Amino acid sequence: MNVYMDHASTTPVDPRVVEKMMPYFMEKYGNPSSSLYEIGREARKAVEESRVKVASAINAAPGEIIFTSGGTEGDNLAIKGTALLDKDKKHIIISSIEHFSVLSTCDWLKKQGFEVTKVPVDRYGVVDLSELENAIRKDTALISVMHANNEIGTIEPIEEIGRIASDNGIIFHTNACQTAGRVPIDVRKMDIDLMTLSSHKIYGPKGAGAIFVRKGTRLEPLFHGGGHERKLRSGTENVPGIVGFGEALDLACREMRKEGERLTRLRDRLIRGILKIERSWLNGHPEKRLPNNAHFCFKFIEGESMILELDFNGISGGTGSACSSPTLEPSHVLSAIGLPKEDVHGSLRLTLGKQNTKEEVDYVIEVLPKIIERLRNISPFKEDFGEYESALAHEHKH
Amino acid sequence: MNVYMDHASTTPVDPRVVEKMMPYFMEKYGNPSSSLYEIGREARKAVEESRVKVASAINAAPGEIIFTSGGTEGDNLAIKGTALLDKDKKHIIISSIEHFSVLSTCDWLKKQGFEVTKVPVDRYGVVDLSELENAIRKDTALISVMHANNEIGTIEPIEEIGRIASDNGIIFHTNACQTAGRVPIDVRKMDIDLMTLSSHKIYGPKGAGAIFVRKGTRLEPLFHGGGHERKLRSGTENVPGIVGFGEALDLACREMRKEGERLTRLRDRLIRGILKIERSWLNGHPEKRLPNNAHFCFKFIEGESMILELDFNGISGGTGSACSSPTLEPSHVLSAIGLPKEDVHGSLRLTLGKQNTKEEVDYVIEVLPKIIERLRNISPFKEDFGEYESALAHEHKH
Amino acid sequence: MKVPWHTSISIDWSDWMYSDKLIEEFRNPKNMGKMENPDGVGKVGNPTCGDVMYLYIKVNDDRIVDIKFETFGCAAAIGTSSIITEMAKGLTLDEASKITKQDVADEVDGLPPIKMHCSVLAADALKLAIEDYRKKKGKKSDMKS
Amino acid sequence: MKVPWHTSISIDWSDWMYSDKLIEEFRNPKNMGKMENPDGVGKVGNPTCGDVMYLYIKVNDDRIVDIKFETFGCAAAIGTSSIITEMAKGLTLDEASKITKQDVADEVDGLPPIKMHCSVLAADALKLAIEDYRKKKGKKSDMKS
Ligand SMILES: Cc1ncc(COP(=O)(O)O)c(C=O)c1O
Ligand SMILES: Cc1ncc(COP(=O)(O)O)c(C=O)c1O
Repeated sequence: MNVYMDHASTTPVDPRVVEKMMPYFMEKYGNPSSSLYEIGREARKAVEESRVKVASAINAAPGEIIFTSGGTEGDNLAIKGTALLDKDKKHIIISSIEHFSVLSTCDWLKKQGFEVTKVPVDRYGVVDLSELENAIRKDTALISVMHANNEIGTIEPIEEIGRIASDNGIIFHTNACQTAGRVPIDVRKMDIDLMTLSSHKIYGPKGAGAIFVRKGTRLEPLFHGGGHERKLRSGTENVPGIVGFGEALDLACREMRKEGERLTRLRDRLIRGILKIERSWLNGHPEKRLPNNAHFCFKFIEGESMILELDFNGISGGTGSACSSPTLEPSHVLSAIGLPKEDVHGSLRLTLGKQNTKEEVDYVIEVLPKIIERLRNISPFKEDFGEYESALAHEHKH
Repeated sequence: MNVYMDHASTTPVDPRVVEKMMPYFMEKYGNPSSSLYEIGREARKAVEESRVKVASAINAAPGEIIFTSGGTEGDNLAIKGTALLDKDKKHIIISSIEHFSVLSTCDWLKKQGFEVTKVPVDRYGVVDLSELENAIRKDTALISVMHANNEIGTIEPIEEIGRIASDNGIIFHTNACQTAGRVPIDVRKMDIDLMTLSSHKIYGPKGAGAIFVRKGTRLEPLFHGGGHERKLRSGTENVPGIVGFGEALDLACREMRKEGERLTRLRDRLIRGILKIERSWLNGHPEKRLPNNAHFCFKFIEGESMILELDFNGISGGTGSACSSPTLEPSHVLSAIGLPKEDVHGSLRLTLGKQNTKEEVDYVIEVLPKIIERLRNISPFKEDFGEYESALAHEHKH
Repeated sequence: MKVPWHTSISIDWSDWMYSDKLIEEFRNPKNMGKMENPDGVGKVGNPTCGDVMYLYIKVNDDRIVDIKFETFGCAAAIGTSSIITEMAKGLTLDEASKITKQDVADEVDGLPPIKMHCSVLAADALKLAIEDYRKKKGKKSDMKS
Repeated sequence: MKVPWHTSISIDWSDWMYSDKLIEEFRNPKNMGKMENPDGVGKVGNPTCGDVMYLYIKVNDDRIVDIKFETFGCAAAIGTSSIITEMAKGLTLDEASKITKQDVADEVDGLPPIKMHCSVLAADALKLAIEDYRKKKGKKSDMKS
């Protein structure tokens, strides 16, 4: 059985989306900037119609949507674009569990003379609001807190954060790559000034995305050139990508409720089944979590081997293990919620999607315990980390 | 008859390219970064195979290719990436006929404290090499001269410029968006350090492209994040886009010679036919020009009306007229080759492509004179610009 | 919370393209050509800017009885030239000189924002032609008196 | 000028994925498990880093007659643990202690660059196990003399 359960990483494109995109490769291939002839106008129409879909999905106006190449570009544009504009404000507030596209951008800004405060989260991954308020300074240029975390699935109190930001006159950015199309978003109600969206997380094509830029919010562009997208993002528009993204988001919003309920049921079944494994637990918030996210830890297991074993059994999943990361660093998110490093290695993320069925969930519930057992068998640790635990305890005393 | 002759703006995607892309939307949809499971490895393979194709097309090594979302991103990344790295070098040399993605990027860098020298071109659009050499300073960080101009099609002496740059130890960037796949490129022979490629100009999908970064050349990234593409361009790779781009470039190179000869014949036929129109002339170099580019001026005609009239007749073309530009500025390229503003308005760019036939060329040759006649009929100017010309002459004396 | 995907928002295409009405005027301009012995001429614009309009009027009894134009410029310039001749024909001079750029733009069902200057040109050309007529007439009556 | 599109360049997949050989060792590890009364034990790594290897040897006549491992870690750690037990079994202690990380990596047909530290761990664990044996033996012979 082939079971893809890594939808937080990327998703297949919905066949209805591919169908909408197809005419824009070989027939309506015009450049939207060439609106003096028909084939260019067709492309322009497609782009603007998609803009309306994206705007409608989040209660924005079409003029507030800027198309990008994806979530990473969006986060960079929103954050650098704000930071580099106002020379007097040199402080940025983020949470300690942001995606790399926010974290690394802020690390770069630090090198450019910015100060960055990382607000801690509780053991469920929820941002500490009073710490957030305390972090605010006169020269705070931006607050950026993700809508939902891509690893543990925790949904942040965005409306409250939006209110805090707006009360303090600070621009508020949220990275909604994991939530758009999965949970309702209303940029007005949530007081959001800037928001990042990505297409390939919601059954749209890779290489597309958008940022919402509230009317009146100014940004320094990342790409200079022909002045496309209200001068905020030059470059020939990726018409099929934009069409596909708009369609995917529209479909996801239309089907959000029904699919969300279905996924929640599947997710809870998965969680119940997996937690029967000894020395395992669930990470992230028990209720305030993405309908499709299940995130576990298993003691004495290293995640990369677990993912490989799952792959041998046709199952695709993710882990926050250091061994699986290109930098050999264990997940900063799992550290932020207080997990010791040796436990971070044993993490498993299963994120559900449209094609997943109850049978698939049951298959995973059947296969995983055997994998865990086999790996624990190979491991020198079965009951505890033995001498290491005492050594660590010793270390901590210093 | 529908005749698309704006291939310098964008091209339809080759059906063979679309076919190669298709599996990566719904079947091999994995994230190339997830190489621990099969569907991720498939995506990784596709990306790396495309990288080899792109590298081979320009005589580079695969590790020297960084995939981007298109030409504008590539130019921004190459130029800002170089400029922002070495804090001591604050001077950049470009030609006066660069694309907006280079020009506007340099305008932005000026605001960041850089000095930019624009080297003039002759009346054919060829960069003045001795002026270029004279412009070099101790603190010159970069020379950026496009391989061929997108408006008038003139091919620049890149090999000579490469030699000058390398003799002076200066990094050399060339924007090859119009040439890759159309004329041969060898980054070693041409002493190129950085080169921009765009997919949608050569029958590949929009939203894809690459830069060549010579081994040892360092860059500051534009996108920070997960560290994709050797840390130079974070963000989930646009797998279908990358696959399509690699395939398109490969096909274009394989068919370059034959198609180039065919296009040259068509182009010359078109030029001969059009130049029969009174008070018309060809812009750009008579020989050193892109095989698919024909660029004309017609006295007493404003280009936007001409393009619209052509559209009514099913023909898609481009113009450097101010009225057709979003900034209402006439083409800086046509000004740089010495055309007075009133003549710039009367410019027409016809750029040929794969589907164009002799019949289509003949159709354009038949239709255009009637359009010119009609517009000249509406115009108060038929023989000269009358009182305006003398007024202008008067002005020039001051 | 309400999911607002169903909100219907309409797109303002005039940001991107000409109205059908303007295209129609551009393709089939009325009153196009030079006028022999006009009573008044208005010339506006400049070839370096890409737009030049010549407007010719014939006046009888303070009323525009004939009107013609010659234009070098974009579709908006040609279309608004044509429409203003249609609007002005038959009006008294006082009525005609009250035509504003907005009237012109409305008459062609709107113009892209960056093309609004074309309707300004058209309205100005008409005003200049009327002024020219009045100046000449003034001179004539001066001569008579 | 030569158009070099036809140049054939091969991709080094080991940047991205494990060799078939390593995967085979990971899936079917040899000599896996705890050893009762080993003559020497080598323990390397640390759970906080994600890799721990225990290597147990039984020695007879200066020769490794039995060898076992227990590993907590990634596929590379498990695979290289398995392969080094296969490589060392039957060798004299001197021969075995000459096994380098490169030997280990070569034996599994190469490792992704960022996984090379796993082959270091395996080689180190073997060396430590041999040292442990020699230390113990030294003590025993000390006692005897
Ligand atoms: C929360 C979050 N933000 C940003 C990104 C980056 O988006 P993209 O891969 O489209 O660049 C991702 C996914 O990779 C994500 O999960
Ligand atoms: C010469 C040149 N450079 C850069 C670009 C920008 O490329 P893209 O549209 O892929 O961003 C273009 C085309 O628009 C071009 O013709």
